[in-house]
Amino acid sequence: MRLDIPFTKYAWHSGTIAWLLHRITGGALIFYLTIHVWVTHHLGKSPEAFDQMMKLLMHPAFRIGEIGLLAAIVYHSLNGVRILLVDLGIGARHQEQMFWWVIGLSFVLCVLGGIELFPWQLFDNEIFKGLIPSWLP
Amino acid sequence: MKAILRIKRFDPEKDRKAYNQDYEIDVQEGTTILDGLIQVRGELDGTLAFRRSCRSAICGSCSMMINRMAGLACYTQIQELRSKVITLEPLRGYQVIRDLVVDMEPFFAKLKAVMPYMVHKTPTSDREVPQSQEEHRLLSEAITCILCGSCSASCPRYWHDENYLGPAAILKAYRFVVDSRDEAEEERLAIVNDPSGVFRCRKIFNCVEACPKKINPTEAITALSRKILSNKF
Amino acid sequence: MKATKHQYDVLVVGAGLAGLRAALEVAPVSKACVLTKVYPSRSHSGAAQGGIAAALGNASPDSLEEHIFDTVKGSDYLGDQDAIEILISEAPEIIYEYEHFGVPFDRMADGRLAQRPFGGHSRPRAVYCMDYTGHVLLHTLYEQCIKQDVKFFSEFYTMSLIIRDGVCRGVVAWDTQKGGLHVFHAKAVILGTGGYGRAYKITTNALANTGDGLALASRAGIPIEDIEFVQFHPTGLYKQGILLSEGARGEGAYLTNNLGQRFMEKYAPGKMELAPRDVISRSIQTEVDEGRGINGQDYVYLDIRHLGEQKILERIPQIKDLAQKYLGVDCVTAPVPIQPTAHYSMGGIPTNNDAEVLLDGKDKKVIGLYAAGECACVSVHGGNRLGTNSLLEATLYGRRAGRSAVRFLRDEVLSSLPEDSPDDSQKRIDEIWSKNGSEMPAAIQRELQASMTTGCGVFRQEEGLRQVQEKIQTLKERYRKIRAIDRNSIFNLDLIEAIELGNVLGFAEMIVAGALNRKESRGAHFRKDFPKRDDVNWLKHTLVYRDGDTLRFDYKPVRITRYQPQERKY
Amino acid sequence: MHKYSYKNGGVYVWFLQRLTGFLLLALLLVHMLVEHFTLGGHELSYELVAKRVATPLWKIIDSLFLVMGTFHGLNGVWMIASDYIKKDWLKVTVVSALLCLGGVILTLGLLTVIPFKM
Repeated sequence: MRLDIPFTKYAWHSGTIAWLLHRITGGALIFYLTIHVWVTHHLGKSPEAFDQMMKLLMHPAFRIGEIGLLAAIVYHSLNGVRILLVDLGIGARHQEQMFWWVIGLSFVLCVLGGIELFPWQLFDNEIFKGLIPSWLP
Repeated sequence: MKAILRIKRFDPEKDRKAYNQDYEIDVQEGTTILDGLIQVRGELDGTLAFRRSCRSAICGSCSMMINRMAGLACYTQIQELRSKVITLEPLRGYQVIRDLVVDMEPFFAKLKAVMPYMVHKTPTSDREVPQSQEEHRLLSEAITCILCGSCSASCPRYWHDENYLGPAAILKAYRFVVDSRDEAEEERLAIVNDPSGVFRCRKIFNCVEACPKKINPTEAITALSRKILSNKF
Repeated sequence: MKATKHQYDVLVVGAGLAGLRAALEVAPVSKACVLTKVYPSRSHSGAAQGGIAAALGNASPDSLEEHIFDTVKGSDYLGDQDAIEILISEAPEIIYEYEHFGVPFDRMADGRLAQRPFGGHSRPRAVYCMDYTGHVLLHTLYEQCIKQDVKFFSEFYTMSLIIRDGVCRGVVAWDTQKGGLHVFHAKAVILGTGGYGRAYKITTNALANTGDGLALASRAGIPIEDIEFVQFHPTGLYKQGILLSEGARGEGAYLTNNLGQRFMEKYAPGKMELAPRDVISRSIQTEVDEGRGINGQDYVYLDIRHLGEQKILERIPQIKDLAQKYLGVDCVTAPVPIQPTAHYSMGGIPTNNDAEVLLDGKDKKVIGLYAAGECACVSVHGGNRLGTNSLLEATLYGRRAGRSAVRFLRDEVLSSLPEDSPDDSQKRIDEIWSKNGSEMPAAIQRELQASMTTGCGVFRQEEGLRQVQEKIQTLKERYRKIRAIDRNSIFNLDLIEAIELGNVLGFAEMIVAGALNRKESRGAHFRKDFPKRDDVNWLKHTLVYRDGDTLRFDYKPVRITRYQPQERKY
Repeated sequence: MHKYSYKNGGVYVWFLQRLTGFLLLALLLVHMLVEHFTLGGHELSYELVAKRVATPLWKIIDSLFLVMGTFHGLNGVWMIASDYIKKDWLKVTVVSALLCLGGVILTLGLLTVIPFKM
């Protein structure tokens, strides 16, 4: 008999988290790529439709989605670099530190990019006006 | 101090399903899981089955899942775990024979598959084959593998694929590939370049965390991958 | 229950260095198999750390004569000198053979094998691989067995030898994994079953080292030679007994007492920490007994600090790891608490120089039965074994056993298998299962071990030994009423442990009787009431026979060729 | 028992996955620099994008991006799937499905990029 305990019940190490996140973000990215290619193909011929789409993309929901996309790209890229370093025989002994670097850098880049991408117009109403610091764009 | 060992029990002659059984044991500073298991067998329940031998982390018999992580019972101190209830389960990815005892035959079969022995094609003299200290140093980690199977039992890729060679067998291949005296590098690389070989490693690093001898099998796997690749060009 | 039958040319029982090396000899030329009660790579040979001796003369000039003399002197002149001569002169060949098999021995700068000093050896002659020497030797032999496609029966527990009319015809074994008895019919049987450290509380030996081979032999009417000589390793981890290699002292470690003195200068000024093991163990015990243990406790320090972290990691990483793990002591910054620990049995099944088992201990052979390694007594170790000589002996005499078996096979027909061969084993199993007593085997074992360690340890004397003897008698009574509740056949540890306990009790009785009998001090056997060596009366080997519940003694002379006994001083 | 000895157990695919990953990252950096810093600050309009896409250099870059991205992504999906799929027929099915999907993505994408005129 084989006792198959679900893998989520195995002790979680940083390597497991890195591996799972890489798979999830990778899946999300190929999904995005497919949609992206599909959409641009159908919009590519008509300037009007394109600009209309761009407008739609300015909608807060899409902007937040874009932050997610950015996060996925950033994490997948940085962790990709981590794996590459391991495969090159440089990083196999430092994978854990590298994982925390990946997480840290991803966080910083997502915050920077997030400020840029965040649909601040959401706050363009009376309730939030007083809350927004003046230095924000 | 007391601790509870929650042991996954399964007796093929009696049980249809595995179940957990709790045993309360005395713990002092330095008490290992193996000491705890011996206490259970000696005082509480003589029917508990587990493997053990050297109790100093060199024979590799007592590997099991300790708090859901593969490791050696004799190499894990109970107080170190900082948990009141310790779960003990048979190694993952292996057939259970009884209680904490699993069938290691597939593990050894994979070891046998990688030509785990020195091959001299040119005849040797009646003296030693010279080897420099630098060449010898390349081996110093891989030769301490005790074949306990913890690495394979911690590997998600191994759980789902009964053919995957697994970290231990690949490490053994690596040990001979980097040995300056061995002359069967090509054959061994052809073996680990199997669809169930080195390229199935997903760089999860569970094997590195699990190894009681602090070996890094992932590094060995990537080294073999690079060797295979460079031989292709 | 019906026993499964197998037929082979040669059976090897035990898969340590001796068993595997013998298997390598016999497997290519005959139908052979190895029976082992653990997996081959789990055998306790793998726990040896320091090195394997051979007078290669790599690190300093050396000669076979010096190695022979060191071994003879180390044995306190009880070793048979012709056997020692064979051992030492074939040693270099064994080392180079190992090297060709792929053992990753440490190297000198010029690419030759490195050698380190070891206790009792006058030259650095231990060839080593960090402090994993036994481990790499065992795994290399296992690898070679894979190469030769040796057939293994892993986790088969051998229960009895089938010997009829002085001819060994096979063994009966219990399949631990699946349950059930198996009868292995063969022309030749090679025993390589290892030692019996589990008779002691503080021991370096594995939980599996329960002296099963000795029990097999003595039940078959074969005497056991020199069983009173039990080696105590000076440096076992405090309370655990786990081995800390002599290699540490070979690399330059000190032993210190509570005053911070290197006390060995009192006992062996010439050799200091590199005196033979019996001398150092007695010195440590004396320090402890005279109140100079650390904090008045029963341990002293092994101080490795001055070697520096780099050398420690390079040469003795396992010691660092074990001390850290089991005592929480970092040997780079702190001394390690150690105490003497039961380690090795010099005695065993008597064999001649071709590893053939002797039915009367002298010259009558058991046809088709061979023994090598710790379970055998050739005797090359005499009263005290030198460190690193055991790996050598196990391999060399394992090989000789294999070669003898091959020679024997050439003109031998398979003798018939007695019909009743599995009956005795079946009876023993039934007997254990029919008991509905209340005695816990673990408790009996614990009491035996404690009693052996106090009464029959480094120092012995009549009174203490008599107490142990009585204790063993009461324990044997209690053993008749043990509780074995597990009636399953699959992986029944309860059954195996009960049988093993019976074996342990049996030879513990022999050790004590032998120690009581030998009224002198020689090598590892030290009687406080007879502190001098007595060459007039006791320069001879003891043979203990078991006739049911009684023991009978016999003796045979020591074979002395080159070196006449003289005072042993270090 | 599985017989281990195989001339090609995926070394090229393994290598390509790493190579494309690395190149994708490089192209992504170029893309980010050009798109969001050089052109940045504006809302994207058809004109701006079209002007860029119409140049031959960008056609090559975009095509490369598309091809490598599709390979890297779908091979990644196959790696995930192959970890869990044991049945041969299912493996064949999944591989064919992924190849079809790849074909569709590449056709659509290349049809958008290559013939593009301002």
